[in-house]
Amino acid sequence: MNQPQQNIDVVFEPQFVNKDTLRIPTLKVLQQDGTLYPNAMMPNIDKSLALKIYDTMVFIRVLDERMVASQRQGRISFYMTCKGEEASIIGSAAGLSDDDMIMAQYREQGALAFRGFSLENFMNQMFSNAKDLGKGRQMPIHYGSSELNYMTISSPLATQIPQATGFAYGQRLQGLDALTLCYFGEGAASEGDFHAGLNMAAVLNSPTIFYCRNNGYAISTSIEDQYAGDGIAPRGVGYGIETIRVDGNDCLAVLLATQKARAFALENNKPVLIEAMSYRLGAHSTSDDPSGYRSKEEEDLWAELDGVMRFRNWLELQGWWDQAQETALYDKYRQEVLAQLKVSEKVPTPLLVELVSDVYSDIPTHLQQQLGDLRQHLAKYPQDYPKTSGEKH
Amino acid sequence: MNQPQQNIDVVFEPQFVNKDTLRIPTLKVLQQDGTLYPNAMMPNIDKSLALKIYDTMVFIRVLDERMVASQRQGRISFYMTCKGEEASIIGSAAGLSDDDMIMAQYREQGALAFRGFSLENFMNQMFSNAKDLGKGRQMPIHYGSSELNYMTISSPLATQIPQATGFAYGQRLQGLDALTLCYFGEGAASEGDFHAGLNMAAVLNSPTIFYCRNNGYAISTSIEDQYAGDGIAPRGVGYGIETIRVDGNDCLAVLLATQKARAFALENNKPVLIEAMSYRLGAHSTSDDPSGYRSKEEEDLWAELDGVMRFRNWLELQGWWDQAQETALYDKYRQEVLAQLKVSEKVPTPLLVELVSDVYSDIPTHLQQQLGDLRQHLAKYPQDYPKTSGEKH
Amino acid sequence: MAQMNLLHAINNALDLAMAVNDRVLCFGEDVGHFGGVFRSTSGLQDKYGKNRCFNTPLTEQGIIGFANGLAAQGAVPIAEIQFADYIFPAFDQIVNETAKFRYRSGNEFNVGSLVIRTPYGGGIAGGLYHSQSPEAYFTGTPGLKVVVPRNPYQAKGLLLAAIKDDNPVIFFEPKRLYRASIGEVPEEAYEIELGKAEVVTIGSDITLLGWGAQMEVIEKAMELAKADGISCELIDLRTLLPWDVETVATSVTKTGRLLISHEAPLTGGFAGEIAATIQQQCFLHLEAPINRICGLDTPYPLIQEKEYVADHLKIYEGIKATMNF
Amino acid sequence: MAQMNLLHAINNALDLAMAVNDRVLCFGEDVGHFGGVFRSTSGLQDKYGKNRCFNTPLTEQGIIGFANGLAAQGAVPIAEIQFADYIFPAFDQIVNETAKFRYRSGNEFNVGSLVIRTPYGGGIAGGLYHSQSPEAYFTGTPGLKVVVPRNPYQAKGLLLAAIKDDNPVIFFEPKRLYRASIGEVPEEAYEIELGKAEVVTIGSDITLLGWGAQMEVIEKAMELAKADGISCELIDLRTLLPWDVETVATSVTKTGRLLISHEAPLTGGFAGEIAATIQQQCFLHLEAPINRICGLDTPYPLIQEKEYVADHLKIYEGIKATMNF
Ligand SMILES: Cc1ncc(C[n+]2csc(CCOP(=O)(O)OP(=O)(O)O)c2C)c(N)n1
Ligand SMILES: Cc1ncc(C[n+]2csc(CCOP(=O)(O)OP(=O)(O)O)c2C)c(N)n1
Ligand SMILES: [Mg+2]
Ligand SMILES: [Mg+2]
Repeated sequence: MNQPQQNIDVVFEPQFVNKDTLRIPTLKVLQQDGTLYPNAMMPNIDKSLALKIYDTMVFIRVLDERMVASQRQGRISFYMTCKGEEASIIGSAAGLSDDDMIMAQYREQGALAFRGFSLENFMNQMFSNAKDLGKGRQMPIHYGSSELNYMTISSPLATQIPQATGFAYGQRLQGLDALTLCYFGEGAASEGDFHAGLNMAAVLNSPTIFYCRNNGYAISTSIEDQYAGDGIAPRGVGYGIETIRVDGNDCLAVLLATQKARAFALENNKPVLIEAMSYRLGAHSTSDDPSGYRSKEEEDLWAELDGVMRFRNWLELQGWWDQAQETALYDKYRQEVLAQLKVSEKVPTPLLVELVSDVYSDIPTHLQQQLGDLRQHLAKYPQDYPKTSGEKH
Repeated sequence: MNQPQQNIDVVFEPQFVNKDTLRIPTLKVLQQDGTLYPNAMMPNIDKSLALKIYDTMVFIRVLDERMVASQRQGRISFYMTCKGEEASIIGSAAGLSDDDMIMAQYREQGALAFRGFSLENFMNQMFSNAKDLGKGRQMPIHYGSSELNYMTISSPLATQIPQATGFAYGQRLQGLDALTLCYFGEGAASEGDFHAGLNMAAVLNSPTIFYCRNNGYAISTSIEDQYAGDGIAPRGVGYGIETIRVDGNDCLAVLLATQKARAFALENNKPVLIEAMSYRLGAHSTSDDPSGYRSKEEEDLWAELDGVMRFRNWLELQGWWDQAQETALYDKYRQEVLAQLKVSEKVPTPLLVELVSDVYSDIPTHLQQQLGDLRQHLAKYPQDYPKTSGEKH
Repeated sequence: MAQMNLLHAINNALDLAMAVNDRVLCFGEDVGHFGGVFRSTSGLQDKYGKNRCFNTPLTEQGIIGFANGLAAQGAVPIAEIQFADYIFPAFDQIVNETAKFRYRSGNEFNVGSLVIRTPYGGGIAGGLYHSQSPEAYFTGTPGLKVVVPRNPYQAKGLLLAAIKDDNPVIFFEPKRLYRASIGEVPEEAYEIELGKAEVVTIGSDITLLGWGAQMEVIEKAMELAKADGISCELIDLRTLLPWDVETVATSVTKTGRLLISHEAPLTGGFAGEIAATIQQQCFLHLEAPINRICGLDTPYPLIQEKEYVADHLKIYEGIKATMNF
Repeated sequence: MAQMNLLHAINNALDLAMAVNDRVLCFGEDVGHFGGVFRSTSGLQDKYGKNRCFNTPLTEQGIIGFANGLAAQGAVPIAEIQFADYIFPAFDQIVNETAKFRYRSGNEFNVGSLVIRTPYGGGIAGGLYHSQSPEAYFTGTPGLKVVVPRNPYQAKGLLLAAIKDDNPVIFFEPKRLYRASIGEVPEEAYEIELGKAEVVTIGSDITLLGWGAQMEVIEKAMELAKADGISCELIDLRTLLPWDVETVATSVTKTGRLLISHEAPLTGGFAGEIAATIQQQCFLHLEAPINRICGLDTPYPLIQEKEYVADHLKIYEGIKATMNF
């Protein structure tokens, strides 16, 4: 119940509070040249973790570049890059334990790669072939892996946010030493599910890390048309959630924030909101052309702040990386990606039965019937359904 | 787009901001004994407005009391009182112009009475009779009046919040000197529609006053189970909305806040959020028994802070009110209410055609057919449908 | 055996489910200490603690989103939506998420353990927003199961089966019968198989089909028809998705006539799907058109509820019209 | 007359509506400067300003809630939902609010000026969430009108009629045809009456019924059947709620056979409602069961889309089966 009117702050002049009342600063560690800010605090990181992060960054750069090219060649139907946000995505994934569940939006392939999703798995999903873990049912980039604790991507935006709250609540009740990290864009944060998910997590003490990738755009819609406040972070304060804003192009700052958030959430059984400020350097997707809604100058400004380059600069200053390694790594991944692409695009499509399986735990009578009717039909017109007609029933 | 990383506040230690970072004070004017706080600022109010407010308070107290009794006697099916929140509801309505649209939740009969909704109209709605403006279609207390700019109540919670944003946007575009005030409970503020409505108002510059009645409960659910932040007000800050918290039992403070909010909103074409802290003194509705979820002590504590009594004390100190007037006014309203009740419960039910009218602007063929079939059916069994069987077709 | 009303039967089923599996959770608006506005979760918080039976904030989309996540994690969430009229804010979470969770992931993940309970239907002077029967909004959604019990015995057995079932189930509870329907119910746990209709009364002239609270209305009409010498076969569909075509088709093949009655409006109601399927399956056996006696095609009214609903007299007239076709 | 594709026809209708009435507004996700992800609002912000054509934040429930308020205020909102698959967060605002606004207020208030535009349907390799045809979720909701055009000419005329109509209209646009369907369209404003089906081809053996993008698939099947000497009567329903029972019943009374085809899954699809109604109205004239050729009862797949859909070959086989019954 509300406090009866005592022990509360009282004013006698009607002053509005507004967004200037609460300015949330940005956590930084790394400068663009790879040196640390003078007062910077370091995350928990050693050489092997640093190299794993960078390795993943390069892999994703190569994958993104190759797959956009493949889409242009008509070999896959659709793709989305995470260009510009690699430091944010991979840095945060690196702050988790492998047991933590990740529930992402769609642009977080870097987190999945960091978890160890194989190139083959990536590629099979994008070619919707018989080896795709998702059985060829969703558009490219809708990855998921139960083994790697990475929830399958769902196109409807923000639905994963209250789901993450529930998932983490289940983890807590089971007494697991694991939580859930939920990625979403600043655009998705306008959905009602965002509000529901964060408020419920705060009230129900669900150890969830809400990780908002604020990259300036939701397709063509810039943040000016998305919100009027100081970004997404102050909303966390409103919900009574511990909140931190971080430079999303600063991999060490992201890692530091995530490590602190994870420790806090698990110790206190409470959620944390992280807002990572970054920029979507590429198009929204291969269906999009950003030149219709933003300037080259703006893009260039942000390209200079590139988080991959910043992290590499730091690695080099540590003596952990050099140009030869760089060239070798890019070459290796370019070759691997091309090779796997050629393999995966030749794997046949899933069996016809996968059209009706997994709707329910078993295939119910009416779907068995529909499948049977379909088989008869296909048998009548084998030439019209080339993908499935060769199938041995 | 996001600001490239300059001109922003930077930190180098990962500190969370949390609800203690932003404490929003409560505006007060009146002390319980009717004297002003030493530094208090007065709203724009003269004797005639003060008496109109108090008159409405008494009317609503009487109406609420009588209708709860009627419900117990089985004369109406359902009722909800606004006991405890009269100062908040009537004080805010008094801060508006008659041209402003009011979109309420359900507990704001005081605002409607202040606008001049007649006792007859109230009563006809509750008896679902042929004179009910709503044509007997909704449960008691779902009032509405186009003439009085009071949107018909809808049971689904929070749906009126984004609607208010749209309504006010329409008023602005038409260049009207009018805005929309939207009432809702702190429970309803958990719905996704709350998030959508407030964020859109901030982004689209819609002159809407969002008036949250924080009365401590949503049916049995206390605010501890509803939110973990410092009430609803800090959310306004998050959206970039000018926000003010007010003592909801302090009619003058509420009036002051609303007057300021209205002026600000119309001058700047921007929304304002007001959070009025109060307490639901009665049951949630006649279907509810609060003894199952809260203590008598808690209720008593709040009863002492009663806003009607506080306002009356002030009126008396002004020399504008005395015990004789008090007694006479209560007597008058008790008699009027009883008399109207007897009249309204005898008014027949709406004509059968109202069962199918207003689904569309005209009655389409299939509904005309269904009505025709129904008439034939009723003619066969007149004794089984007593309410409509007497009707001359 | 014990005498229970429908509310007790549900409370008892929840209690038994929570007792045997500590991963079963009950939550929703006012569900915790208070036990729900209808009291169906009464006593469960005291017994199983605040972690397993609790109030949620007032957000249906949040409740079902949260429940989806819980189910994916391996818990067994039983989420309550206070009135079926208020299930629509959760529609996206149900239709786009719950229903498609397993399929879209290739069975990497699923929310098969989820049950959504919600009171539905009219007859309580509730008007537009406390009376709706929204089952047909869900029966067009592959991946869901939709179940409606008609009495305490069915309620307990079907609810326990729904909780056990490895698919998400929407469980519509006929709130008009919560206290009005009383019957003998075994005290121990038992299950009634989902997906199977029940032939309640055997007859030869016409098949009457319904579910939930409408069953007793149809039964009343059947009694009137019986007095006229009409022999009705009465079927309770119980599970609406996937539904038991075979039992219905077998009956209609025998009787040659079918009348379906539900509370929801006629147009777009689930009776349409049944009629479409049965006219195809039983074409050569039908002696009269399949008749649908349903709510009018309007929002649910208040003062004219009696005139609006598919009551026993309208059904009785429908039976006669079908017999005399 | 001008050659326009379906997208142009819609853009042109919006342009004309905004030109004659400054209370007409267009908004939705990416609708403003960018002109929408399909470009149907292209150029409108430049022409009519940011106040009348604008981006909204990314919230479908907010978009429709906002639109309901605008309509109640007297404006003429044309709200875009980016894909019909994403209309479900707005389901409560549509089903509980839009549809019931006038009724519940006794006509004190209404949102009759509202139009909701949304691209629907498959055939674009969109998988589960860029292919759905959710019309049947709305046809069970009294108070709404539901309209689906099949080509540019229809799109413009029906959209202008929907904007003029004093009832809320959900306008489903067949996105597969946005650029693929091109035809002659008058440059000036004109309206096609809502609630009226169109007999596209006159025939005598069987009535074929559909709407939207499915019309051209049915037509292709009709051509195959024609080669077999089967004379099909082809009807485009155009308005699904309230629908034109008379035109369909008249045709089926003549032909004695009916096949309905839609993209959405069979169970719970709108074909069920039509079949249920027509079997009742035309019982004595039916020479074969009413046949429904629809999507399978699964979520919309990706790689097996070709196998999943109700294509011309399945419809052709359906026609033959119905003829040979
Ligand atoms: C419910 C819903 N509405 C609309 C869309 C279409 N859509 C896909 S991505 C997108 C923009 C998302 O922006 P943001 O959340 O900022 O993520 P970003 O793309 O910037 O990573 C939109 C509108 C969708 N997928 N789901
Ligand atoms: C969408 C929706 N969900 C649930 C309900 C049932 N319900 C009616 S009132 C209420 C509590 C509202 O609490 P609050 O918003 O704080 O308003 P108060 O009653 O305190 O004035 C609930 C849960 C509803 N009417 N609509
Ligand atoms: Mg973004
Ligand atoms: Mg409250």
